[in-house]
Amino acid sequence: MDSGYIAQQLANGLILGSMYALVAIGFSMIYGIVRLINFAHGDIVMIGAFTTLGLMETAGLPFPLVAFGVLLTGCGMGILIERVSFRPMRGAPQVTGFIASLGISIMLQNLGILTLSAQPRNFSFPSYMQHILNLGPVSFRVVDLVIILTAFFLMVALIFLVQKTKLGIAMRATAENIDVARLMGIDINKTIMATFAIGSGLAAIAGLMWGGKFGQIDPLMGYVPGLKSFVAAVIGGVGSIPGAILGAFILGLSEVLFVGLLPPIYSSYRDAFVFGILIIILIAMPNGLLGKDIGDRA
Amino acid sequence: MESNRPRYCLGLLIMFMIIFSLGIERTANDYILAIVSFTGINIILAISLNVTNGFAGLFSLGHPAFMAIGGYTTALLTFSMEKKPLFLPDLPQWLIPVYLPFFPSLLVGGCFAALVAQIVGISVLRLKGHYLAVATMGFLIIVQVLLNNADSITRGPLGLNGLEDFTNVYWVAGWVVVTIYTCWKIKFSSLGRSMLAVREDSMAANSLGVNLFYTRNFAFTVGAFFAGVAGGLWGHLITAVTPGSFSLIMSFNIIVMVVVGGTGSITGSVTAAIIFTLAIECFRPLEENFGIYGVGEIVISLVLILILIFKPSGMFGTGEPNFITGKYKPLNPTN
Amino acid sequence: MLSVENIDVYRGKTHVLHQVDIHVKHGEIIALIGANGAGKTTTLRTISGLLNPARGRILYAPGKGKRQTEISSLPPEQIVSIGVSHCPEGRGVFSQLSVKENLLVGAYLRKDNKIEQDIQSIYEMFPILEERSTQAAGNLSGGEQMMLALGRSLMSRPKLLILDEPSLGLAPLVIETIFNKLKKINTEGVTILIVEQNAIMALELSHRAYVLETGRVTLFGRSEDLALNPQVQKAYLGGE
Amino acid sequence: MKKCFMTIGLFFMSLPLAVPCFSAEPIKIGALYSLTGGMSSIDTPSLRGAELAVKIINKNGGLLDGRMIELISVDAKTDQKAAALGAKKLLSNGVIAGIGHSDPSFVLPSAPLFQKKGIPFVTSGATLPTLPMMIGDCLFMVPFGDDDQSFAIADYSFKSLGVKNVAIWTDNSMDFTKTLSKFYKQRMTELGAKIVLEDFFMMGDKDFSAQIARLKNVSPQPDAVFISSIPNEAGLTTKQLRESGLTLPIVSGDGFDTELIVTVPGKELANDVYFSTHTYRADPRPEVIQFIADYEKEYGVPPENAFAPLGYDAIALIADAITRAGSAEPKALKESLAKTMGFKAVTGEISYTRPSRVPVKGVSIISVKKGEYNVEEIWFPTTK
Repeated sequence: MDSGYIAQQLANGLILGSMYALVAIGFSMIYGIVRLINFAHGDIVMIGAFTTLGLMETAGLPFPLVAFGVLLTGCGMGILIERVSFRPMRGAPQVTGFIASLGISIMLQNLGILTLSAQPRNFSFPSYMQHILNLGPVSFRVVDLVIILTAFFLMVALIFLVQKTKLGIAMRATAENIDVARLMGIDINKTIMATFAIGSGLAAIAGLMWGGKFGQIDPLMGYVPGLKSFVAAVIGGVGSIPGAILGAFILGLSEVLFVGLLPPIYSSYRDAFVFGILIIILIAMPNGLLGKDIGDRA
Repeated sequence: MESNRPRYCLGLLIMFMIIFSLGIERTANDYILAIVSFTGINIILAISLNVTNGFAGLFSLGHPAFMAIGGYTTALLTFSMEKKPLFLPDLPQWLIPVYLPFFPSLLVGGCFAALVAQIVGISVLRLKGHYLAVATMGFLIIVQVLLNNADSITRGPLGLNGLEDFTNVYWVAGWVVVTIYTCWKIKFSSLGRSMLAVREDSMAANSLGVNLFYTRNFAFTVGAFFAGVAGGLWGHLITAVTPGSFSLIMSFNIIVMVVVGGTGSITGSVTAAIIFTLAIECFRPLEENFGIYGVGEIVISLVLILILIFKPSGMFGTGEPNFITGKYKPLNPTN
Repeated sequence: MLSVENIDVYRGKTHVLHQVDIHVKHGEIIALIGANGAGKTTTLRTISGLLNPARGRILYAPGKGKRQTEISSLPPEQIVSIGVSHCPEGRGVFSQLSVKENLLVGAYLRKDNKIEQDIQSIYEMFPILEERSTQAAGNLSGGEQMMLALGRSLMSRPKLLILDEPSLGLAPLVIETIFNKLKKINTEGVTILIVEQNAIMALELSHRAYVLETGRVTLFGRSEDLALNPQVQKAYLGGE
Repeated sequence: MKKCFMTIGLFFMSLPLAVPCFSAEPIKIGALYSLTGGMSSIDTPSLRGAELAVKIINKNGGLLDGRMIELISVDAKTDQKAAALGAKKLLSNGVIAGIGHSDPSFVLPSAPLFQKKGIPFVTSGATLPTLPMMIGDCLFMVPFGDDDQSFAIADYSFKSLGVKNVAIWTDNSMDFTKTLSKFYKQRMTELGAKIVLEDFFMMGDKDFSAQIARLKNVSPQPDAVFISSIPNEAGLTTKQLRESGLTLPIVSGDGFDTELIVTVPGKELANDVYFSTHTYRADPRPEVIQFIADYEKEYGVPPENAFAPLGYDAIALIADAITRAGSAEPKALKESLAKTMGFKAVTGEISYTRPSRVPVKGVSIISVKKGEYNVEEIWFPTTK
């Protein structure tokens, strides 16, 4: 096992981590503001991927327009789901929303199979995205680079949004104490809706990237990214955006290294390993690595 | 003062079960009988999850994991010694001569599931709310992965098949009665009241001398025991167990029954399990005639969400209807 | 300025307020005193729109001589926008936000360009806040948090300031500072409705007061008179 | 939705046709496929194939002097419980035969119920060679066994591709893929090749970068990699292997028989892929051409994968047996099915001459070069 091999595995982990990060950020934002584990978040990834396919191949729009359309669709779906399902449940016990999101997830998947058929479809990015780049012993593709840069850019943009803008401050205030936020004149419905819109928009963009990277999409594709990015968010500390990103990279790296460094037969224990980490982190440090203590976990 | 009404109702239930089982066994075809058996198994699953989820407020998604443990254990125990070397050539030596009849196998399966629940409970029951939900979901996935990979015992993804079809309406009816009786007793015992106290306000309960850990672990274990038994019944009804069957979807389905019936209500779980199982079968003709497969799942998810919005306490809330308890006030005025 | 007319409020199924009737005139300081659980906080939360009265109504006029309008069913953000600022019980500063961000949240609905200027005047009022302006509010001491909460409530330029137990858990010296500031704020034209368990201080500060017992107004009148009332003395002032 | 309208439309259109047929009782055949859940991408085409076969037979006047076939379809929902319940439902409906399933996990809970009632069950897609033994004399397989397809591609990779060192990737979450690898390994070792690396993944995995890095790092470098997967991972693995710069031949079984191995990586990268499959793809036999034309006409798309003709064959096989038996009684049908010799199915000739009752069937070796499919050879089992 030489250093080139390890460098390649590290790069693989980084790329996978960026993919998870794109989904985990939105997940964590939504959790942060309404304490909701939104299981349907992964299915927004699926919707984003299919929207990309529709806009790119059927409507034949240029790529930047496609990305914009996907972002809008994601935002719209987020707003819709929040408005019709989660808002009426606000104030109910935490698990209520969680069960509802499971229901929404199953509904979206079955609607997907019903309208789009269960057949996996190929999904091709423009060919310049597939170009291979070599950096010493490490090789990766343009699309990988795009994914890392997008994740990085969105991370910076989001941190700016949350830290510096009025909406961001309102979001943080609402996350901390809904009642007091209302007393300050914050329209929490709008704030929560904005959070869902942003988080879901990101997930839809993640769907675009996911499809571009793996080249194949199907109506059940959201399950894995949803689950994994959720684990990532918990590792980093749900509610914290930098935490979600850190968690995503840790998860991506450890997953790849788990498969890459252990004897091959352990590869099929990958998911057991991922969820093992999850349980250990939940028990040992319930606030995750960067999360804040909000006293409702353990 | 305790009313005698529940005792009469139990008597009625047993009588009804005997007459119903005898009647249906003689008249209905295999398909109807299988639906009836699945309904019974779903009742057991819903009630037992309700002990964990409803009485003690421990939101667990790991119920199918305990079913799987019970199902596999029972399957291995009832597998005839002649068939074992053929089906499972790599089975550890000491397991080959182990054989038990159906009923003790079920008990062992249930107990084994309960034992695992004890061990898992020690670590995860410290968590609350949806953090517990997520940890138990992780547990479910881990169990699935292990079953998939422990080829020598579980035959991997293919699972164990060719089990004897021991499960029939009588067995199921019997276990339904046992489950209802046990869980009813628990609910109205002092332990049940401590569970409820833990669920409503764990800090207050703790300060009143309720041992949080013991109470939670007990609820979790009882739930796991019946899930294990249900797994055994399930396996011997289908005559096969595979890792893929005990999935998150199954977890979701059981939760739907609990939530729709009313988290904490035994009557609710029974009613919802019956409605749910029958509804799924009723959607079949619709799906088959129009080629719109998956509509059943969509409708069920939709109903669930509507219930969560408009009647979050489910059909029966946490209580039991007065005509069974013989009381004229709701038992749990909190809801 | 504010008329609470015979409101009944429920929390879940519990009937918390019965026929509560409170009137606040422009420029007054009104105190609401009573034991724990008497319904003081509920009254304030109903006024600011977090709770809705089942019966009765709440009227409000944003200034002297302005027409009163009903605000019983308005959401909190609209009530803030017409000049009612509620500084909640336990101060409720956003501990993850910096001191300055807390003040900015207070000015959330304002669109004018004088926000910076107002922040400066809050800093003048409480210089310690300026020193700590970039720190997370959670790291402030209790007294500093109260100053911040008060400053934050002033940032919306309220006409009516509602305060819920500002003295809770604070050192006497800090309480004095705060109460002095309140007097000053009042003289600058802000009407104040204050809930206090510390009846002595409340009656000293206020012009008029209401006594709330188990969800009902049992006594009201000028503060000096109430302070001499034997019933009040016995129950709230520790007198014989 | 389109399908829904079509079904309604067909229903009304067939009303006038159906009237004269009321005199003859229809022949009921049950179909058990997972139309929802993870298996649906494989099972749905099979059902469509079967429905097409039924439609064509009925259009040509049905069987046994005008008796129509009535296909009763039940969704197995990628769920064993639903599979078992579905089987019971079909049996209660009085079917004379059942078809279905592309994976043994679902055959195992349903087929024994047919066996118990002595009603034949024809699996259109499950390739586990021990199935007939495990279930009994009522189970018939349309496809070849995994042993045959593994032996075929092993022989081809050793003899024609000159593979002496091979790496094996296995999807460890499915029985089918594990069995396939087992037989491939067995044959390659017998032939004298060396297994230099065995690696694993799970169904649903999307990222194979770790496995690829390990493959690049293994010494000696393999001459080919055998990937045992179902269609969902076939395109993904091919794409990622090729994009990482590896050009070694990729070999596999019928899990790779999908358009995805070309569409996902793109034509340029879909190169040097070889798989063994049902003699159907790129095969010029008239049955195949006719089937593809009929399928396109009926559904507007070409057959999604080889499971479509397999579903078609399951019905055709039963229809043939009914005709030969001159009866639609389950017992006669079963005996007649067991005697099937040289039946010209779309996926190759079927004869049940082996004691194991796995059909003796040709296996196509398909090569993919720059996105073009080519039949390299047809392999026949040498053992009886």
